Amino acid sequence: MSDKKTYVDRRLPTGDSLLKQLWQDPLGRAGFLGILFILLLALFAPIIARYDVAQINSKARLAAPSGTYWFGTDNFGRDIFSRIVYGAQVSLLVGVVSVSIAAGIGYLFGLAAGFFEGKVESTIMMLMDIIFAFPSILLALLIVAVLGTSIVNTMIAIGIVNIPVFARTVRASVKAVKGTDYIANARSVGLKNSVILFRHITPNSLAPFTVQATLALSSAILTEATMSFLGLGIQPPNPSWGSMLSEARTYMEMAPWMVVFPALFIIFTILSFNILGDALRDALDPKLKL
Amino acid sequence: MLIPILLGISIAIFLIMQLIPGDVVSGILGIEETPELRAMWEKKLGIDKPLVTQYFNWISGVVRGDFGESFRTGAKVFPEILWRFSISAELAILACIVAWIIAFPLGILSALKRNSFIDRIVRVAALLGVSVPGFAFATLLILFLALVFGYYPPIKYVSLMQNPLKNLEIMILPAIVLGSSMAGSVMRMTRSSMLEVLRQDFIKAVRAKGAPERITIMRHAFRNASIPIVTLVGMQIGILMGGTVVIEQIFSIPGLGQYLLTGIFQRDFPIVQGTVLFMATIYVIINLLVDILYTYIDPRITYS
Amino acid sequence: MGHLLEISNLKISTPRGKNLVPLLDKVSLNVPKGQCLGIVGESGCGKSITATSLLQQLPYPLRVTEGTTAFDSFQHGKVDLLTLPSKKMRNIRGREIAMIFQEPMTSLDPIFTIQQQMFEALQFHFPRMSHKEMLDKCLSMLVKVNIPRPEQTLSSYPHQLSGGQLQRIMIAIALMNDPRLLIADEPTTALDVTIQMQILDLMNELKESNDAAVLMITHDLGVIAETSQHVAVFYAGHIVEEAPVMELFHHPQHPYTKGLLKSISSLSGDSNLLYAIPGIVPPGGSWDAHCRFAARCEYASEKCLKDVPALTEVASGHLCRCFLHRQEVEA
Amino acid sequence: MNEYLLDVRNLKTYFPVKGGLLRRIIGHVHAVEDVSFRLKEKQVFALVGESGCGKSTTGKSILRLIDPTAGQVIFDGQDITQLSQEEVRKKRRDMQFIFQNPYASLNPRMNVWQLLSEPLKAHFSLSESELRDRVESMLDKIGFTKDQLQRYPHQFSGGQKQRISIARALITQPRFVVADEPVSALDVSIQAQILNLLVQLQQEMSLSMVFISHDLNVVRFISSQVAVMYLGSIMEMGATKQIYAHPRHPYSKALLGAVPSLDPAKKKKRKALGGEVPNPANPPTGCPFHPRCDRASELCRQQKPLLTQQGDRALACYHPLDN
Repeated sequence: MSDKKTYVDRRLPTGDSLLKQLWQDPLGRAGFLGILFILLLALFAPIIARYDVAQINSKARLAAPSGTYWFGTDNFGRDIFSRIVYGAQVSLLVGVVSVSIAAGIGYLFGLAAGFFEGKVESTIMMLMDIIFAFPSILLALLIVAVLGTSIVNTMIAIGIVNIPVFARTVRASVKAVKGTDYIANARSVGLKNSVILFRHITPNSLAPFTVQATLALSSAILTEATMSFLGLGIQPPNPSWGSMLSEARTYMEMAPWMVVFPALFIIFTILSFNILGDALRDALDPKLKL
Repeated sequence: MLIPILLGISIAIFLIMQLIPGDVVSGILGIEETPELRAMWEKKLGIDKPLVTQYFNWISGVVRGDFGESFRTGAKVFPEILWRFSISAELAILACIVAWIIAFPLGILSALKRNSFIDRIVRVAALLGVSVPGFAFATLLILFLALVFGYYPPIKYVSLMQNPLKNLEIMILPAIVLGSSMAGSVMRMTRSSMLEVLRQDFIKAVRAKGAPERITIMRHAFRNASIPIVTLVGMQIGILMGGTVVIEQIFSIPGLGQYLLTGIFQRDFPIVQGTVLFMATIYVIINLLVDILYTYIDPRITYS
Repeated sequence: MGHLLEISNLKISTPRGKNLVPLLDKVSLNVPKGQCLGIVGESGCGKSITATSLLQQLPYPLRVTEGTTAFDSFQHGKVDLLTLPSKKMRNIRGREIAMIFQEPMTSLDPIFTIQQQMFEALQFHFPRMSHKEMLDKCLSMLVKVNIPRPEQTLSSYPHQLSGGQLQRIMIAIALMNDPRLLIADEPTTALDVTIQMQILDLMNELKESNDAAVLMITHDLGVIAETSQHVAVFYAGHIVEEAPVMELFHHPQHPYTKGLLKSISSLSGDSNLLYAIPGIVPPGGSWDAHCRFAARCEYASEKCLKDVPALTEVASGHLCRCFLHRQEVEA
Repeated sequence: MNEYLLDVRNLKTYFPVKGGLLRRIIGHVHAVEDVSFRLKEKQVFALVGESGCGKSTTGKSILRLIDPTAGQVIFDGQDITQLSQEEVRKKRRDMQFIFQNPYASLNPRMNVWQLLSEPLKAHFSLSESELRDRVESMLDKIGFTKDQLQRYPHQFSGGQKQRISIARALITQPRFVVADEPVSALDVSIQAQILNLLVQLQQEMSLSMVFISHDLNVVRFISSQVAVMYLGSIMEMGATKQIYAHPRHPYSKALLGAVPSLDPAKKKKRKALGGEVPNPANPPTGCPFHPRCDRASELCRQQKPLLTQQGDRALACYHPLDN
């Protein structure tokens, strides 16, 4: 037992102070703005897009970027800029829906495992370990291979694959919070279990969950793009950055813009989420800020 | 832990395969379907039996190394998997070498020179490594080489035995692509883990003994920092396997990943089932090896 | 008697935003040869960073912004430890100046055996030493620090030993090369009282036989009374009082020292209430240009809120940073 | 009516030690081994000992923050160990716990108002204004002002946090409180402030208290009765003054002798107690202290001495020092 240790204050920012902190961090701001940009692109796609995404124009095949076609056209003469704008919609939609599936189910599993422990925990974690034992994209591919390719199946597949990370993160943080003195304090004061679970454990275990959700969004978008690239995700003529890039490979020397623009947007989006995730982690857990 | 997890994986795969809409037989026979042919195939595939029996038949075959036969060619799946695995493994090993050669020195350097110019560069590079999807990097790389140098990566695969140099030429680009995306996260982990260890008391104590920096860093700091890094590397094998699926497709390398994709596109389910089971098994085994590796690095952990 | 180490005007700061916030402010101290100088103060008073700066081990991002030291090195002559090139610094660390730390449980590398870590202390300075010589030396050191089963201990890993044993090993490592100065940073804080007593006894014993000077850093006045000949009391980043140990305990001059002693001794009295110094220690960055103790001081006058008092001699060898003097403050 | 508010009888708390491949239970740590003591109303009873002696576990077991393995804890005539979880929860209104580390024991996401009103909401149904009254009167007792109600723990210093933590424990006006090392995380100059506050509140609110500490000076100041613990057992128990003046158990004597004196002139040549505390998962046979005791006999090695009343105090020793 030590007489006196230097205790480090863990200042956990709450609500708006977190946003403020993120905004003050140049990285956080960059990530935030990047995501905002993609989000606006997706939301206002019908206004921003200049052409119908599926409109084939044989006269304008493989046109280079110009005032008419900002990002050029593809082998069917479709406007790449418009397809990218709508692609943002697809990417974000798949990302958000699949992460919501994963986060929702994973959260419940993790909370149950962390709070109840014993048999409940071992059963849930066994199940999670099995899913986790699959290399993630492999499992996603297997699921769409079986269910067939469609946007909904893509979301389901990516969602299922991401459940275990959430369950593990939430379980770990619930257990960590459960072991803290302030939870022991809450018990000693005589609070009901429900109050302890929802007023004390839940808010304090949300930080790693939030970080995980941000990072999972980036990986979900990446997985969707990869699956679409392989032809097992979003199916043509729906615009997906992954499939656009895949189609572009045949024409890449004649029309490098077909490769470059979708690639840049994929990278930009994933990068933004990763940067925000990093900044969020720094803000929520000063211990990890190195 | 190994056996129950593997059992769980096999059951999961088996159950997922049951979800295939419509039925397999009509998938195979297509318009040629007649009641006789259908009955023959159902018997051949064993799907006339109850689910539990089907599973046991399948798994007992798997244990003996019999993964079934391809619907299309009728060839045994397992030998094909083994042969293709050797190609994928070569690619994976090369990728790891590329990743580690980049990641460890830069990660350590960036931790030591925290917040310096070098550190910033390394961190941005690492972030890019994590954020740029393998297929995007590969495509951009091919485009760049073609436009600037007029170089096209070879399309026809040559094995290591036939012509090692040619083989290396084929493998090097995909290894760089796979390796650099791995390098990103290894670099980040190396940096943060090194920083964590560097502020520990015992590092101060080692320096207080008069240790040269090289010994402080390599013998004490890095060996301790490698404990979380090893976990990451184990988990990355999974990402690497996913990566090979895409990269093999792009660079036309006849590895396991390509085999799996062929299976998926042709709806050749024994191939899909077998490949996924095989890859998951390898993944689980590698992670077990990682756990054993811990006991060598960290004397505090014992597996009795 | 000559001084082994002279510290003058040491100032250590940490960057906060674009500014440098001082954590230690113009500290001057002398460590005489073969004696124990105690530094006592509460958390954040700057006592630990003083010690770590001497071996150029300040934690990131702290840095020395002012001051010099003069250390009497037998290898390099008089040197300034703060600016010594790293190669010479390494010759001094572990050979001429050794250090022991607060947490014995974390001060040894968890993945190497005690033997490997003890050998290092020799290898870094005497690379030609044979395995046999090193083994003999380590065993004799372990015997010196009263480790019950030296051979068995050498092949153990740190997690297999108790805090008390590890601290003994840390002391053995520190004294391996007969250093001229031993810096002990809260060496017993993490230990139980009975073990603390063992370690303090051991340190006193070894100091006598080794003739090393000791810089004892602690928050515990009791530890000071047990070990030191001379004491410096730190408060909010600077020295408020400095005196020979008897003088300090029997005739404390600074209201802070007095308060501390009074509150500790009132614990053993029969009174119903303890003497308590009111208020809190001002943290670094909020040190205004006046006496840093003024807000908590019962004697504080107008003057104390205007100027920073200087450290002045109030009796022979007794320095005090206070506007009041002996006669006026006698309480 | 019972003379004693709290009567702890033969309390035992064991923790399972898991090991091996299947994480089976391979042994038990005997954290608390047959501890009995009694506490009168308004009395302060101290448990003192080194780390691992089980003092903290005893405190937590009394309040069922840890479920004891065996024994009885009779509080106000009712055996706490027999109550259901919900009954225990309700009982906490009268029995509270003060934690060691104020930096960790306050929920960082709750402001002072939430921290102080929460226990009241859990045990009483009060109107908003009654709540406010009680919180504000408690606030006054710990020397806080109303404008500090909206602040969060990280905006306070360690000493202030411990005040909040004490207020949170005492706001339901309990009759009994266990204080687990309430000052050991604090700086020396702050410790006295908090101890004064505790004594003052204890008297004002007619509290009975079990005070747990490793700091012998603090124990002498605050308690009237003391039990010296070693490896899960009480070695010596009685009036604090008498035990401090004349310790009779060899361990108590060694422990008291190990406190550094504040007078460098009195730096006497005393013999430090040798050896270390044994592992509580594998305690020695007989008297737990015998491996470190210079008075140990064959009997001590073989049979554990029981705590028996010997004159003015209770002792667990075959060869106690003379009074």
